[in-house]
Amino acid sequence: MSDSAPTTWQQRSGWAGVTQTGRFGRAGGDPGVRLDLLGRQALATIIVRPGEEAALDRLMQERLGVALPATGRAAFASAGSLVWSAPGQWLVMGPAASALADLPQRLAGVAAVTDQSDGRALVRVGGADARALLAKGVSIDLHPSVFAAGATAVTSVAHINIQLWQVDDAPTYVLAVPRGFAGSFWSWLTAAAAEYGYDVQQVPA
Amino acid sequence: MSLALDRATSAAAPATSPATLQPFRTAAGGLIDRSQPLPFTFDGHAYTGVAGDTLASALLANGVRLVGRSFKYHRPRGILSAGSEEPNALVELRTGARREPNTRATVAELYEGLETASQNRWPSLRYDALSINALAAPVFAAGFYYKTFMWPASFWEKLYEPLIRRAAGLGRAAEAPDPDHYDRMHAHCDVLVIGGGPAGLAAALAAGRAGARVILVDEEATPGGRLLAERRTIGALAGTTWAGDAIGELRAMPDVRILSRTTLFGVYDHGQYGAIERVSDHVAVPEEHAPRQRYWRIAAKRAILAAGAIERPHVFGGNDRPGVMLAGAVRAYINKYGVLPGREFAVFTTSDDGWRTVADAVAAGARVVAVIDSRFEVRAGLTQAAVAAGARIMLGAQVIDTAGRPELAAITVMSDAGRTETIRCDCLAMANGWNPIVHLDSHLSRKPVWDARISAFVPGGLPGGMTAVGAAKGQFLLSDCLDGGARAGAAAAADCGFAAVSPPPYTTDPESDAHEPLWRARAGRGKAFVDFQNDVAATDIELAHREGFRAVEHLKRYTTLGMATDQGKTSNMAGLGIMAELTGQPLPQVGTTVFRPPFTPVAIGALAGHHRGQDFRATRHTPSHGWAEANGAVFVTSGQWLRAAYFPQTGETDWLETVRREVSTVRSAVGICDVSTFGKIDIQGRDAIKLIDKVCANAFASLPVGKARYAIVLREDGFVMDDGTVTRLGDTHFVMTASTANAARVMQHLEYAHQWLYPHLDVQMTSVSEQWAQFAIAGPHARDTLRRIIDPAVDISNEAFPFLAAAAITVGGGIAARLFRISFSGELAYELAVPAGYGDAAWRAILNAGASYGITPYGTEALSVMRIEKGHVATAEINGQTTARDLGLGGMMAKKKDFIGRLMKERPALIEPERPIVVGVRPVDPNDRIRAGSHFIGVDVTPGPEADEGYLTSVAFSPVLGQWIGIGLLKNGAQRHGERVRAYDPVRNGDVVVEICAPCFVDPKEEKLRV
Amino acid sequence: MRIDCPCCGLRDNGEFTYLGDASPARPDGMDASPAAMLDYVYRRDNPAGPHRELWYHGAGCRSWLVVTRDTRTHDIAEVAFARDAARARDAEKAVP
Amino acid sequence: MRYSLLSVLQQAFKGQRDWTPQWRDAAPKASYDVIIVGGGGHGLATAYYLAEQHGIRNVAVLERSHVGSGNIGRNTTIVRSNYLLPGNVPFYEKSMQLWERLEQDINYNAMVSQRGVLNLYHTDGQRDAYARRGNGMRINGIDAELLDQDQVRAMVPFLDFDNARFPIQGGLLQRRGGTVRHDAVAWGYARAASDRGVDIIQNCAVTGIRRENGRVVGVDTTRGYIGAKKVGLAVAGASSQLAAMVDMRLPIESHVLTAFVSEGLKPLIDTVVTFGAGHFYVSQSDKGGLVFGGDIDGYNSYASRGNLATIEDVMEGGMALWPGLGRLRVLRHWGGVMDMSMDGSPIIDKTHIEGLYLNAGWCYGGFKATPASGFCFAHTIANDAPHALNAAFRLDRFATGAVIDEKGVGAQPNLH
Repeated sequence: MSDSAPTTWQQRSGWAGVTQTGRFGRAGGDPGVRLDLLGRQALATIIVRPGEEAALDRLMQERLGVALPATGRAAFASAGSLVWSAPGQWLVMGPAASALADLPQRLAGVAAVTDQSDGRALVRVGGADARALLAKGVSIDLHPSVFAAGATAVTSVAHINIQLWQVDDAPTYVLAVPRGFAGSFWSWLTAAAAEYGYDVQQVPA
Repeated sequence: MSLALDRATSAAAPATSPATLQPFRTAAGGLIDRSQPLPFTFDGHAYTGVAGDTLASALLANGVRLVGRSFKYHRPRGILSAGSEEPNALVELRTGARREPNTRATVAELYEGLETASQNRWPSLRYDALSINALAAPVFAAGFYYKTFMWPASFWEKLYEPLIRRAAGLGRAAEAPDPDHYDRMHAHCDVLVIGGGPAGLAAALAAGRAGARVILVDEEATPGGRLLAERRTIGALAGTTWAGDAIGELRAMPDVRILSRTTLFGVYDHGQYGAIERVSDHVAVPEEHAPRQRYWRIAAKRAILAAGAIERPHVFGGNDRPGVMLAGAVRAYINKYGVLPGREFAVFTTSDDGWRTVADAVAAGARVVAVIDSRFEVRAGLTQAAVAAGARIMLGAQVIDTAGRPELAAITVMSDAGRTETIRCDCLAMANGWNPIVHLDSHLSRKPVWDARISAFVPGGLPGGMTAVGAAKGQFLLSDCLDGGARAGAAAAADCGFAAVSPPPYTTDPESDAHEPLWRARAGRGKAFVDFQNDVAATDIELAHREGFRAVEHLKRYTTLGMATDQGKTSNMAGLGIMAELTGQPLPQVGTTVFRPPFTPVAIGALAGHHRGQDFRATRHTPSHGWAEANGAVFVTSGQWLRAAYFPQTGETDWLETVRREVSTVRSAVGICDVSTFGKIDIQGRDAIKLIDKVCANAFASLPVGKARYAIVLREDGFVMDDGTVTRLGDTHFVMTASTANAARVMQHLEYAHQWLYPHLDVQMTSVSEQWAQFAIAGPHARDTLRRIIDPAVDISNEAFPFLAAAAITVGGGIAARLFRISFSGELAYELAVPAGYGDAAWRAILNAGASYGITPYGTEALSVMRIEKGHVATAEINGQTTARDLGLGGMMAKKKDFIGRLMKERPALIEPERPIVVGVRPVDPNDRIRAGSHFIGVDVTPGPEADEGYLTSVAFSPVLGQWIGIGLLKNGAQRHGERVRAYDPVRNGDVVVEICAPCFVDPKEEKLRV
Repeated sequence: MRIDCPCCGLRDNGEFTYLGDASPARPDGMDASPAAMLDYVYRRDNPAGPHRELWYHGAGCRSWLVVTRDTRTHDIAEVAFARDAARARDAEKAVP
Repeated sequence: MRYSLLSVLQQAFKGQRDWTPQWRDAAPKASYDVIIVGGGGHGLATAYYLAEQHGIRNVAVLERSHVGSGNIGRNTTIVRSNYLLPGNVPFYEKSMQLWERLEQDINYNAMVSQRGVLNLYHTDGQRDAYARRGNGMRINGIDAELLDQDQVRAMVPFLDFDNARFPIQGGLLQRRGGTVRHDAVAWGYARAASDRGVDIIQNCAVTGIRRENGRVVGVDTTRGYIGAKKVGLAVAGASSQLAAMVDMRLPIESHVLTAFVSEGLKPLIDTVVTFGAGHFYVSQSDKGGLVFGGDIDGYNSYASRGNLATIEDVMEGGMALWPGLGRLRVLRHWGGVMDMSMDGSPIIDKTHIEGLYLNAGWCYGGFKATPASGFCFAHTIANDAPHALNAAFRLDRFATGAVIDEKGVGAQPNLH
């Protein structure tokens, strides 16, 4: 067997081996879509225990400086972000790989914390045609009067369950895709973006 | 007999200036661009049209009026309409892989170089051999085939059916995969306006001005509807100008979207609508990266149905002859396309608006020879233009026959007194009232209701949130369309919370919509067609009546009325009208056919969109996929996953050889297999163990921290749903695995138990299937290999970490990992889980660590061989039809706790001793090969239903035993070890005598896995 | 068809999986009778009209829902979290 | 008038004047020996076999709408006997045999076309499951062939063999399977039953089932009370409603199944093909339309219309299997209401009420069963005991555990 070395324990992003950076699709003019492949960041599922929502809210405010976002909402802060993901459940994100290491301890008795840092591949979607592009796959209403910065939804695209949240009103979105599906998701995303022209880049964590 | 037209049609057109090529193009007028000539071909002949033409208008401009042959009798057919209701002018568009059969020439936009061909004719359109069918028409009455072709019985498939099939059908499908791609778009709005005619434009304007989010869909390249086909005025503006202004205003509104070239094909529950946008059908080939069509899935709070109406033909002898057209279509060709469909017109009308045709034709330079109106009296002033044109006006008369070969040359008119007269003309315009397009509102099973004023069905109880306006509601006057549309648009916006201002009433030129329907004219000599495309004549309806097929669905199915590609848009009403006459019932009592989606046929590719070929369904890749691919693994589909089946090495020529090596290496040294595909569920909480004990059939309360246990999950009906493991990581923290095939289902089942059955339990559950890469490391050197990658502090000696131990550990210098000592191979084995981002690294590290032991990666084939050698059941046995008892796992069922499936598994038929139970099997002759799916039959027993005793579920070639082995389900199997039966496999010519044994072939005392 | 998930909003039914009638309650515990279990597992009213039924928002928030839907028209009158409905059901059962 | 080429030719010269209604549109009599509720394929076939096989001619078929207005006219016309489980196999084979002589039996050309039914497999596991099925069929004397990829390619070369997400490995072929013109089955049985004295009463909805001393005595209808010694229910889609009239709860849910037809095309495919990796199957009608379908929508419904999620799923399956379909157009889609039973298999049985018989739970497989269903139901009614062929289709099998679950999915009708 060739190529088994090296044994350096290198992490691989979910996009590795799937994506190519550069300009693709429609050739003329500015690309309508920008796809930023996000590097690994700390990500965990927090599930509140029965009756402990207020306690969890307090602990998260202490820890991250943001309150638990309401249903369908996300809150972003430099220490970490919180994204609602199901009743009583949130995704918490930290900037560095170990940023959330203290959480299980800190939230013991209040919420279950489960590391998901490696379970998702994240892509940021921006550009003039970002909304139209997503509308090809997402059946929810992305009109700014309905879905704006700070909104999140768990839904499916091209038969793949994803979560997305809008980070600004440009609009720019982040999509979290289950790692094993990254290839198929990318196939859909690039096919859908081709008519607008799209630019892919890596963004380090 | 045919007139001057023959010369134009038969002449292959020489390429000179467009004007000489288009003898029927008017000198001026129309919404076309005469400066842009567009060459095209029809049946190999070259013609030229202009920008703005449809194929139909371009053909007519060139004097081509014979366009197709009918379905059954192969009668010559021309162009009946100017829209999507067209039943006659079906052609094949384009060539090669882009060939599209059955395309209506009336909606195909012309482009430069368009290649088209007529269909359903041989050898040529003009001389079609099968037109002899018309001679046999007396035999080919409706339903004749139900009464004959029965003798001899074997001739049906051999002779009759192939003949019928070859004669039937219309166009030819392309033979290659569709080269274009299709796009899907989800859209949401407050108000969806269906149809961009005057009513739809007025509605969209009112809703848009109020601030509502509006989507306007319109079939044509440019919205405007009948405004583009008629000479009308609104206020001080020409109708076309008003429409242009309205479109301009709508386009300027930020939350209004106009979708032209878009057909709303279906209405679905809860405000969902499907539409197809023909993005690239008006060009030869889609631009690079552009889709051919885009499927719009629209969600709307309110919808306004402004789809208009379809004009009704007359039913009279020879009414299908090319040159006989709908009056509204004649006006559309003249006013919109600048084309005269003839030189000498006659009009056969029963409605006031039919008379409009006279002035339009005259204004375009044609002659109108006669206007036949079956009404005895008409409104004063209606006849003015006809009088001025010198046309004969024949009131109380009917057209009963036509002549011309093949195109129309003359009509026979019968006066009220019964006197007949032949009148020469080359175009007959038929006006018999209009049918509102009620199709879309009937998609939600709403029946339309009869409106006696217009003798037509109008929308009945409309689906939630939908309103009909204008002609779609039976309001045919332009002023009603505009005012009704505006009111409905404002109301819909108001329903969505927008303050809307009702616009002032619109004013238009004088108009009237008086009409008296004539379901069929008096009988002439020729066949009077009701359904043009399916060749259903008035006599067929009489026959259906005679034979008792009087209910509307019976009529339709027996005669095929309304079942062609036009779905009866021009024919259903006449059929009902004639049946009403025959039964003496009022028409609405005869019934209405239920219109089903789609409104017009929709390309299958458009609805499938991205999901074809490799993108049909998502593919899941394992963490070791990249390495496996680079190292030549052969992959197998396992649910959505691609898994390595085996890893051939240079020199190995046969998959069996590879698998044998992999198995032998694992059993003698060490191997590694990616098992990340198992479902992994993290379960925490004070009551986690309670939930697990309800969901699993074996007992877990006693499971200590740091231990894993095999788990069986039953369905409530007592059959096995899945197997896996449950590991107690901490007092209130568990991780459960599920099989690759059932992972999603088990997760759903756990959520069901938690949220619905036991909602009070303190449990927090989430899937971590994607988070963890997991590898099985198996074989005598598994521990040695593992020791080289785990951090030194972790003790995995047999004492410290015995069989079924589990722990959170670290690898590679502090990387969090989990180690489980579990084995499906029967060897000393571990499963190591690392965060998926480290999966590739861990896989490589383990291969490096095991290199000196001769480690092999192994795939699902070797995995399967080893589990069969051990007699472990898997998907082939856990097939949803087996109980735990069948699988030899009955003893594990907990006795003292309630769990899902507990009671039902004890039903008498599920515990009767005869029931097949899992056994091991090996051929008596070790050289024999056995195959899964073979049935067990006694050695000297003749195969038959009574002899069937079970079947082989899984087989493998066992390197340990040097022969094929298998496991299967056999009646009374537990008592039959040592007995011989046949593994009978007639579909693969297999019949092998096998010996029944215990379902475990290797290390039955399980000594290897505990060392 | 669209289902108004209490936390995700109106979603296409393709995001959900269906289980069936929400009326039968599981005869829980060791003293449940086979007859009651048979009824629970197999027999259904199958009404033509309003129907309380279980749906799972698998491609969304993974909530089980109780949807009250008319099987003749598909009109949906109510959508609730199954957990809430189940707690109400159990509370009712607890009342002697 | 007997149907034959001769009679058709004669009528051609007479302007088709002498034909008479194909069945008598009867008015209800005061009472009958047997009333069959439901004028669909199964009900009409039952009436025919009661008259033909058992000499019971004082029979009425009550139909709330008109003959053949239910699923007999809404299915995708496929017939086959490629079943897996012992309870089903002989029954469906009997049906196949009755199809093979249907035209001669009832003097009506229902265009039984044995063009073959080919079920594709895409994995080794599926291949073995089809081998299990095929071997079981062969053991029962039914034709079955397991084809490899080359053999499938030779039959249907235009499928996606080269770029598929789930490559086709082979298929299980039953050559005797095929299609039948569905409406003609209803009309043919109606005519044959009517000719044998059966009263076919249309526009007559049953509103109640009357009992005296625990035994059925008749039915209330929208056309009045009609007495009967025995009543058989054959009302798939509405079985639960009828059963509720006698306080029975059935192991049945009603679900909607969407079917599709394309525009007419010159012959393209001369067999029935079922995709093994998605929900899609297709054949071509003699008129030229591709007739296809997929999975049920999967929720209780009496609305006989489906929704976009399923429609898209079917089209995706179609394109994945056969990429040349892209430019062909769907002409019409419609829904039928299915009696989905809890194990996916039917019920033909006596009920606990004397004189009341039940024929139900056909899921979406009822069309192919029509002749055998009528044959067995007639036997069950005439003899007050099931025939050996429907001995497994008992109502009590859910209590005994002798369920017939071909798909192995358990008591969840939307998965069958």
